[in-house]
Amino acid sequence: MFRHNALRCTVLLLLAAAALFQALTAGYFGLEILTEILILAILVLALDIAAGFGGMVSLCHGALMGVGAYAYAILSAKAGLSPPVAMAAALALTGGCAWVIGAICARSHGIYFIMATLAFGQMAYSYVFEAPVFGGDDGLGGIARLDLSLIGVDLNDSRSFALFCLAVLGAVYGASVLILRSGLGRSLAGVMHNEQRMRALGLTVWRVKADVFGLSGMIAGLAGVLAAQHVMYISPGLLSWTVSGEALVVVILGGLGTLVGPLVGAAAFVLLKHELSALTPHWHLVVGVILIAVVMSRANGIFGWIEACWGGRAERRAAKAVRKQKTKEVLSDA
Amino acid sequence: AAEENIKVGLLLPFSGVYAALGNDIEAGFSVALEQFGSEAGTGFDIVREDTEVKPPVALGKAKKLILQDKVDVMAGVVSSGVLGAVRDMVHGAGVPLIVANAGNDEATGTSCSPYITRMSFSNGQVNRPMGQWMYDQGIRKVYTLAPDYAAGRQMIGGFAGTFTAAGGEIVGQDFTPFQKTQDFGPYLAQAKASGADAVYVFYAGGEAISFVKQYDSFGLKADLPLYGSGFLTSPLYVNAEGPAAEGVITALHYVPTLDNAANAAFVAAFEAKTGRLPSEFAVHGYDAARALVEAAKAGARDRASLADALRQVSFDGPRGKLSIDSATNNIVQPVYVYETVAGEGGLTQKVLAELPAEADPANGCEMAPVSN
Amino acid sequence: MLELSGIESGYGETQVLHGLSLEAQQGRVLAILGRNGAGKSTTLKTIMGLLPLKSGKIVFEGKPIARQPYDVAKSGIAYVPETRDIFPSLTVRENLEIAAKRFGGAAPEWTMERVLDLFPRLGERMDNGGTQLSGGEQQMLAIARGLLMNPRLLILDEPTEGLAPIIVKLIHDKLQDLKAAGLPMIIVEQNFGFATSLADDVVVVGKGQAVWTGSAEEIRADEAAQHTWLGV
Amino acid sequence: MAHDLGFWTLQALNALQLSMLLFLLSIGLTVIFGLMHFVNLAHGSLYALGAYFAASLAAIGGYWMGFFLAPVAVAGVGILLYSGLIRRMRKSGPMAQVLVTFGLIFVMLDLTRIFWGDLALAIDVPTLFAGRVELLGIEYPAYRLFIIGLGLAIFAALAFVLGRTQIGAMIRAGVDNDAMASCLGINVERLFFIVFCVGCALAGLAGVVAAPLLSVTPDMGLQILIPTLIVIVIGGLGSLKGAIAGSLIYGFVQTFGAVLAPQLASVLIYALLAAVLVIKPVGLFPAKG
Amino acid sequence: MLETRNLDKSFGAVHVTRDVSLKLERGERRVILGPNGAGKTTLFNQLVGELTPDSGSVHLAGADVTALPVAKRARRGLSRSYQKNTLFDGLTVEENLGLAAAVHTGSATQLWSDSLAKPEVREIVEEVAEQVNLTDFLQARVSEVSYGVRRQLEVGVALATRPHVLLMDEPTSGVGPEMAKGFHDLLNNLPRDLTLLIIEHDMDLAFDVADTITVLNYGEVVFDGLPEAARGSSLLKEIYLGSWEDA
Ligand SMILES: Nc1ncnc2c1ncn2[C@@H]1O[C@H](COP(=O)(O)OP(=O)(O)OP(=O)(O)O)[C@@H](O)[C@H]1O
Ligand SMILES: Nc1ncnc2c1ncn2[C@@H]1O[C@H](COP(=O)(O)OP(=O)(O)OP(=O)(O)O)[C@@H](O)[C@H]1O
Ligand SMILES: [Mg+2]
Ligand SMILES: [Mg+2]
Repeated sequence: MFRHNALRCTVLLLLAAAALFQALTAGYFGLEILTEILILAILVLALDIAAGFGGMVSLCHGALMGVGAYAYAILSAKAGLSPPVAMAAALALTGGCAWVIGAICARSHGIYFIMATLAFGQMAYSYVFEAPVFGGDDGLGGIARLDLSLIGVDLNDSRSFALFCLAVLGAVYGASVLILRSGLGRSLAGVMHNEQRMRALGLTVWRVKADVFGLSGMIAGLAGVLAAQHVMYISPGLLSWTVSGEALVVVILGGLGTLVGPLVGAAAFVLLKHELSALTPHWHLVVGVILIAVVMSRANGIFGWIEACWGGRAERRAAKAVRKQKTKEVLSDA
Repeated sequence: AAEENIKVGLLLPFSGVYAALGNDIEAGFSVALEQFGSEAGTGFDIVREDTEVKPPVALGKAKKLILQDKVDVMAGVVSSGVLGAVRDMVHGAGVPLIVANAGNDEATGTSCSPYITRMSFSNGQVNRPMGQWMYDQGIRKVYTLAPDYAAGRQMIGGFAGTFTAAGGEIVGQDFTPFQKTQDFGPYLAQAKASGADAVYVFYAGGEAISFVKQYDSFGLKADLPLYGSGFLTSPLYVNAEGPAAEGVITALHYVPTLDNAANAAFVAAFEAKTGRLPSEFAVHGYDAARALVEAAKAGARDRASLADALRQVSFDGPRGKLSIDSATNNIVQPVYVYETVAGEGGLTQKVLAELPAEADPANGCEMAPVSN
Repeated sequence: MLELSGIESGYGETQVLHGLSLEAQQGRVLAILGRNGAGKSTTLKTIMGLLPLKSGKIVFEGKPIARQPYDVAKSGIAYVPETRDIFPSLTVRENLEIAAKRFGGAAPEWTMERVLDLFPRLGERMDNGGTQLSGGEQQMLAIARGLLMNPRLLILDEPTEGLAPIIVKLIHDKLQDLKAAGLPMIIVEQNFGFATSLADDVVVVGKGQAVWTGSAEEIRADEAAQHTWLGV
Repeated sequence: MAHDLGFWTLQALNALQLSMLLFLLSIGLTVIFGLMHFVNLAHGSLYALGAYFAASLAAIGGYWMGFFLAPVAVAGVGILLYSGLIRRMRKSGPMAQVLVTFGLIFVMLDLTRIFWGDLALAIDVPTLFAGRVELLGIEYPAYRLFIIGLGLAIFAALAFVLGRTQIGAMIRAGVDNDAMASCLGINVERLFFIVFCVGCALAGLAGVVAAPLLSVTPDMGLQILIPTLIVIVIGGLGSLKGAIAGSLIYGFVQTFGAVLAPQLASVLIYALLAAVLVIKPVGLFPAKG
Repeated sequence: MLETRNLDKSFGAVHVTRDVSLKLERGERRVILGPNGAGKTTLFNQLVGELTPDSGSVHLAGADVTALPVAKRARRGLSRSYQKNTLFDGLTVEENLGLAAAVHTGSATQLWSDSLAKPEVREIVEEVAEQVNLTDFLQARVSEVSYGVRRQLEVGVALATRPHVLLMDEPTSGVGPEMAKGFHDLLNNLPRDLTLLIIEHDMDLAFDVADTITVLNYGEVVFDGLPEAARGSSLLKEIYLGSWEDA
């Protein structure tokens, strides 16, 4: 169950301050990176809701993001809908797709769930990759950003766009907390801890899973819409399973089921990648070693490590109990 | 002095599936700068960025090169997806880009730009001449195979168009899932059963190696000769293909065995630098740098003047006489039909025919000239 | 033969045992009694090396006991856990076979036939999966498995939990036989009558310490102690 | 196009050959993954490593040197991985394991690039199995028949060891509950170490066997990972039966899908995976229940 | 209230439920006795829908629910506790009870409000905590409380759905005499219109709370009647009540 505590609030505030500072002062490339982080952060929040709080470890969130991006691109660039309408429609579509995937996969657990979601993601990928209407593997260009000139904001400016993404991320974070604190979110925690008992109590488990997966997918779709607007060009690579895999790595690296952790993870991952790729073509090697080192430090990701340093005994115990429980669950399902 | 140097952004994959291509292009590029750089009348500062073959990453890197590093010109781009991603940015910012590989027809067609000059090839260009040529060899029925993605379809389309126009018949066509097909057995059996006189394919990289070896292992080469786009037996992969590649006849805009002085110099310089024979990718890099030098020689220094000068370059290179088609900014170059044969130091390319250079159709390209 | 002195142990940061000491004697049966949550099972898990020993000493047959379950088992201690822990992907037969070892050596040797004589019900289920057994059947299997290890010390955690009285009686008799044959045992029990009729010595654990030590007759006679420590 | 019987026989053999290659790979993964509950995403990298070792060894001493030594070498890498990382990771949650093995994929990918370069390598088919064999009225490459035979032989050997021997039962017991298994005097640590090494060796073997058929490239490990996962999930985790069934299903669907419904070829297997999981959420033949 | 007709179930060759027909009136308290492996738990699983019978039917409040999934039966007022604790281990005792209460009050799937903060949910949580003596443990995490406490919570969670019919599978197994007595009191304080079906090995408790007794042996109902009759039955004694003290 999601709990906000002093540590989480502090980290959150620090992150927000850092992002804001960066958005206001960074150069072009800094803004590029910031925007990349912010969009990835939205995606990993979506994934954390499903995986960290619902045990639904998904390998199709990249594809869902892609669906959002393509839906927005097609609807705005080809069907001529105005960006806000196209955006709303894209979100609805992604949410709907995710809901259906969640409903279909609800009976699977652990690695089976992962693979089932992978299957849907790959189907979407193959379809987009091979469909000439979507530009095939050459992708689609000419995507417009949202027009906020009404309120005096020009999103075509990198800085405004970064600030806009930051605002959206803030809203998504708030919404995620609300979802997790709602009746649905509580039931989700119950389902993750003991699905059999929830069912015996009278809960329609698959509905809860599908609803949450739908919401999570909608958020992933939002990340996709933003990504499409950011790059103003999309290609099927967006839907590839490696994007989902990377998102999953970021969530785990940051701290699964902490909501704040994945944000830290997104920032750390993107920064690391950029710093390293400037230094060596073999940056994968270094990233790999760092991933391994983080895990070997035995914390629940970076955030778990921060938590440990913070030193709250109760916190640590809680984290451990939850982690142990999670482990058991995913394993016993496998 | 450093201020007068032309700042060049190299946008290439140094990691990911196309890393080998990126490295070859870069090597070719630096060989050319060493060889001709002194003629330019100015120096070149190189900034390299790794695209990872991911369009969003590439776009980010392009933005960095353009906005932050303020490069005067960019060169590189291996995959068509990456080219699609950076096209609007490059066009909008007015930074000349010398394409050193990506071959999608649209880049010099519907989405052409006066700032984008292609020194490599286009998918249709290298396959089109083979239709007539194969018909002239007496081949009437062909089965085609290619990976299922835009380049695969364009390559096969280029060939099929001219082959059927010449009077030939495509008796069957398969597009195999791109980068997911490792076992071509099922498709080969189909081809064999189709009653074709020959098979025409496009595969590249790892897929090319698997394909050629499997084609041979099923014993198809004897009854059903294998033709294709020259990437199939590129010098980069042909040694891994081994004897299975012997006798395969393909067409490409460059092979290292071309007999001309420029090529001899290039091959020697490239071998000295890398210890390998240059591939068609290396020549893209080489000629891209050469074009840059030619443009600088003509006095171009800033983005606009470079863009303008680049579309007018023309020189005799390793591939023969090259020029840029002013209607599309695509390269115009001869295409060579070659057979892979056993030589002293392994497999080598025996050129069977030189098919004359032909400009691509405009393909919907409408271009405003760069203002001078 | 097994001596615990001042042991402290627990789960992560939750310390459950606070300096518990007790001794099991060669050829005798020790019963550990106590209320729910007193730390009885925790004591056994600590002996087996399933929980880390934070301080204190455990000595088995004169030597400090190993700290890995595998080595503890090899030194001749068999353990029948509260949760039974039958292997679900093994058949009943395989569950038994993999335990058949000769680590200890209390004669007469336990063999598959002897164990099946003891629990004929298991014989009927030999090729069933481990978790297809009812709770009681699983308990029989867990005990049978412990016996097949031919241990020098047998540790049983709540062997009668969830068993029908008729089976409880059967197990009581069989354990009595083992005792007669000189197999030392440690038994944790909720069933006061069962435990005290079988045991020679009794330790009552409360709040992670040994709060009462004495013989079985003494505790049976001592109603005040029973009431204070066990709530019966 | 009219297809004769020979055509279908040929395709069936193709399917069988693909299945056996996948079986060699997936059995190693399922042993580690299902039995140890260890999520080893780097299994594909071990396969690639096997192919690279084989390529280097074959250059020195021919195919058979690679065939026999490369799996041993990969098992050696497995030993390093096990003692350096995996032993400590066994008790961590699956999420930590995903992360570590994902990291390993990155590391091994770049290491192969550093040692062997970006260019594809290749091995020749051994002379013993060069050429083609007349079989059921068709000619079929002998090397592919060798793969089919090897796969079947390994299947039989593993079926015997896991299902019929004491050590097989001990492995399964350790998987179910390693704490209890050690309480019964089973040296679980050593058992898993052996299991892990055998799994690695099998992955290496799959790499060796695949090398002459395909090309040896740095990303071959990543490419094979998904098909392998699909195989073991369709089949059900942890069971030998599942691995062989999953491999056969994958091989046949892929092969005949390419022939009968080429435009669906890339989607077909995923659709099948989804369908299987909808009907049987734990795969066709999971280890338990 | 709860009725089975000719329920039959086999696992492969093992016939675990043989033609079982039971009928519980509203407010009836029935105890199921039977040796280990008699099929008691399996019967429960069929009653709540976790297992599907091979043949026969289950009726709840007059309606045939044989085809209904577990959750739908539960929403019709059928609740159970498990022989082996089936709790939300990472959560607190309070949250465990709250989840059950939330499902009952229909706030478990709402997106716009926190179910656990709702007054009607809180009310149930406090009431049930009182009933099962867990008021002091509300904030404790389940993974950190003793087995006995978990056992109480197991029943508490089942009660928090405010069922009409409550099935309890060996609620006192593994708990000390003191807690068993507390449980006894709990049963006595439950509303009389709640229909109870209890699997129990503790004879004293069984005979004390039961209005009627059913004895299963090898999946078959071998006795169905009043406790007095059961106590005197030699059949029962033979298959079940043999006590070690008599030896
Ligand atoms: N896995 C665990 N994590 C944290 N605390 C635990 C764990 N298991 C037990 N405890 C705590 O340890 C204490 C002792 O538990 P233990 O199981 O040893 O009791 P016991 O005497 O065996 O009781 P019972 O008769 O109920 O089995 C209890 O207070 C319990 O809360
Ligand atoms: N999933 C299953 N597959 C095969 N057999 C099973 C399965 N579940 C239970 N059984 C068998 O059904 C019989 C009845 O089991 P059940 O758990 O219902 O007994 P019980 O009466 O509850 O016993 P106990 O009092 O020991 O808990 C047992 O013989 C058991 O082995
Ligand atoms: Mg205990
Ligand atoms: Mg039972």
